[in-house]
Amino acid sequence: MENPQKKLACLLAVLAVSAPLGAQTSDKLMEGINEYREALADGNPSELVAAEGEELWKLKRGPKNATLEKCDLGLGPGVIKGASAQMPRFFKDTGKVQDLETRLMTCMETLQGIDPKEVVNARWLKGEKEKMAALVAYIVTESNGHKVKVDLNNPAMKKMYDMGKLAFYYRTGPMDFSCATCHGDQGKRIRMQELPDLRTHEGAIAGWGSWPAYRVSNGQFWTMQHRLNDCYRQQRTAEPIYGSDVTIALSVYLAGKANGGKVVTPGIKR
Amino acid sequence: MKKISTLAVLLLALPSAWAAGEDTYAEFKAMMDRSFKTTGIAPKHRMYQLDFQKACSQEEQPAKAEIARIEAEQMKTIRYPADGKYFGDWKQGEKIALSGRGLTWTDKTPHDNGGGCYNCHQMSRHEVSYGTIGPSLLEYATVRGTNEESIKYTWGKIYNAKAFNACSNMPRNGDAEILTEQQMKHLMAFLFDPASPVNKK
Amino acid sequence: MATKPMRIRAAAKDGVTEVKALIAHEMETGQRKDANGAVIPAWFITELSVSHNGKVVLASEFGTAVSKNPYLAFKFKGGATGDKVAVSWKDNKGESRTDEVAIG
Amino acid sequence: MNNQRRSVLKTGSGAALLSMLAAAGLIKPGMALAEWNKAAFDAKSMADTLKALGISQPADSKDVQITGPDIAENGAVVPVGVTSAIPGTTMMAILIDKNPNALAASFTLPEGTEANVQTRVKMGQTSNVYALVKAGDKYYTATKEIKVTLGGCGG
Repeated sequence: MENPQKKLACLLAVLAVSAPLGAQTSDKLMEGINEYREALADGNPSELVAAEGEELWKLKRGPKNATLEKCDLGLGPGVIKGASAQMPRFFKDTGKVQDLETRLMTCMETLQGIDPKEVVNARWLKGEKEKMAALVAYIVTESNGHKVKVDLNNPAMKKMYDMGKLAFYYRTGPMDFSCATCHGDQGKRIRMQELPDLRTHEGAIAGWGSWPAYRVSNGQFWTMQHRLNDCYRQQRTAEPIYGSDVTIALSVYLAGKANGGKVVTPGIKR
Repeated sequence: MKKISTLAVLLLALPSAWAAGEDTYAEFKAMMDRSFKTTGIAPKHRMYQLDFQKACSQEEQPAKAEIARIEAEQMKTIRYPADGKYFGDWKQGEKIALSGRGLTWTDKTPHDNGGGCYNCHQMSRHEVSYGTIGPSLLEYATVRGTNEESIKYTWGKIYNAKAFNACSNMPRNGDAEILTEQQMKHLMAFLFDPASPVNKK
Repeated sequence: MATKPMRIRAAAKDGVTEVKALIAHEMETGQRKDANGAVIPAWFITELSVSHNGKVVLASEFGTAVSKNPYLAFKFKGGATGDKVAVSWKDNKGESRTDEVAIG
Repeated sequence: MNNQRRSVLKTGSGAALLSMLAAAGLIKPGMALAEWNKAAFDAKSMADTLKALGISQPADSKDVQITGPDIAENGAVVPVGVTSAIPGTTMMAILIDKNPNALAASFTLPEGTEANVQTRVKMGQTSNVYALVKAGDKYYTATKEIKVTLGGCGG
């Protein structure tokens, strides 16, 4: 889901002066928009964020004045290539299923001595969360073109998948919405925004496989935690805590559905 | 290796309902409880489900009897305008239909919510940016007619869509106090007024 | 605030070098307001030049309408693998930056 | 624009970036890089911009092209390009009619650089977008309407 509030305010302002649009059919409009998206694919500004992340990965910081170069993302210490395509995964050392961001928090804590609260409590794209976004951009770029491969035979992963599925269909709040309200049917859209059907493999790979992403509308790079947080905001629920189990569970569910599909990360979005 | 295959067989042998069995569900509820927090105007208790919300939180629709029970219960919530007047100003209604504002934790006040109608419905020919989760409402007055039955049905549908379709995707605008009675009257005018863009060819 | 590195790609083919550059910059218009209603001051690249082995191959001037994180693509005659292509910019606050890449 | 550019260079002022580049060993002194043209970038309308650039009546030309999508999903980032098939093209600029300031960017092309530049611009609303090209001492234009479904106001 995109952000309807600001979007609507903008639409009101803009469509009022762009009457010629009205003459076009919706299909024609989508065709034009697809042409626009293709033109942006070359030169994805995520590269700039990834470049920052690469520097951060190799930068000595925190109370322990260490780099993250020994961080184990599941494929061994320091191995980044293809790592995020195989996440979330179960980590023996923490005894938990972790997504990329919670795993990075573990590495920051153990290697650098940085308190995870500094990430959790930071505002989006500020302080440690801004650094997190840069690290994520760097790491997911190294999985671009790789296939999603999460191990649902692992009992902890399987449990998270089941929890994620329950969360996906969980309707609540003043608008009675769940993830499935918008992402549980084929070929639907909100305003002009097409919605992937996340129940299916095709939909899951289109959605899960193209986040994290750079959003041209606000010039921001969004991690998966950020993406999920904003989905819940628009569902009008309470706010999910950064890195909480529900966010991991949903990621396992989506990655599980997307298993075998090719990731295109970082994506580029409206 | 032998251990693993034994485990796999065991998992396969378990009844299919195990995945969402009672223990798992209790664990799920505990997970939801520790995963959310109050932010701004969005309190944590928004995560506690109403009965019908729970019944509609599955991959499949609930059983027929359950659906009938929910619809009957939701029907009782509908309050028709006390003054018997159903129609406000369609121009105000159009603004409400276009606005998707309100009720998120980044919204400042609980007032001035939008109806978000265009998020899901096509409503007029001049607004091409519309969603498709709900049916098109183009020429609503012509398609649905303007008799009393149609007017009362439409009011009820806006007020509480669950009274007509237990697990509808549409919010309960009146029952959940998303929109005020006056705002719903404006939406009614937007749908029925012959001068409204909804009813323009 | 320190400037951030840019991404430059330069590829030579059939005697022509294609340059693609992504430059990290806010490109703030000076027309937006922050949450408190105060105008966010304009902050944007005004001048940008690209050089090949020290010779300017493109000189440009930007206004505030160039998008955040500017993108630029063009071609020039000449250039061989290993030659240096450098992109330099200066903004309205007087900050500047130069990054360099070898033609691949 | 180039007239002004030259006069600025002749008087030898405005060489901050120039000296920086020279210090970095990137360019030699005397290279054509001038002070930012404030008058042109501050101009509101198309007409005022042309006046600030010292241009009167540029001619429409089929040999000049402005490329871009018919519809931009978001006005904050609109990919546009200018190409010119006119021999001796030395300057190209992008102007957006309905923006608060029409001039978005200008490019000076030394000998050997192809008259084909791609970039990305902000558009507040649906507008005609103009390519302005200088070849010899003449100016040429081309135009294309780009529709914007969302203004450059974020979402």
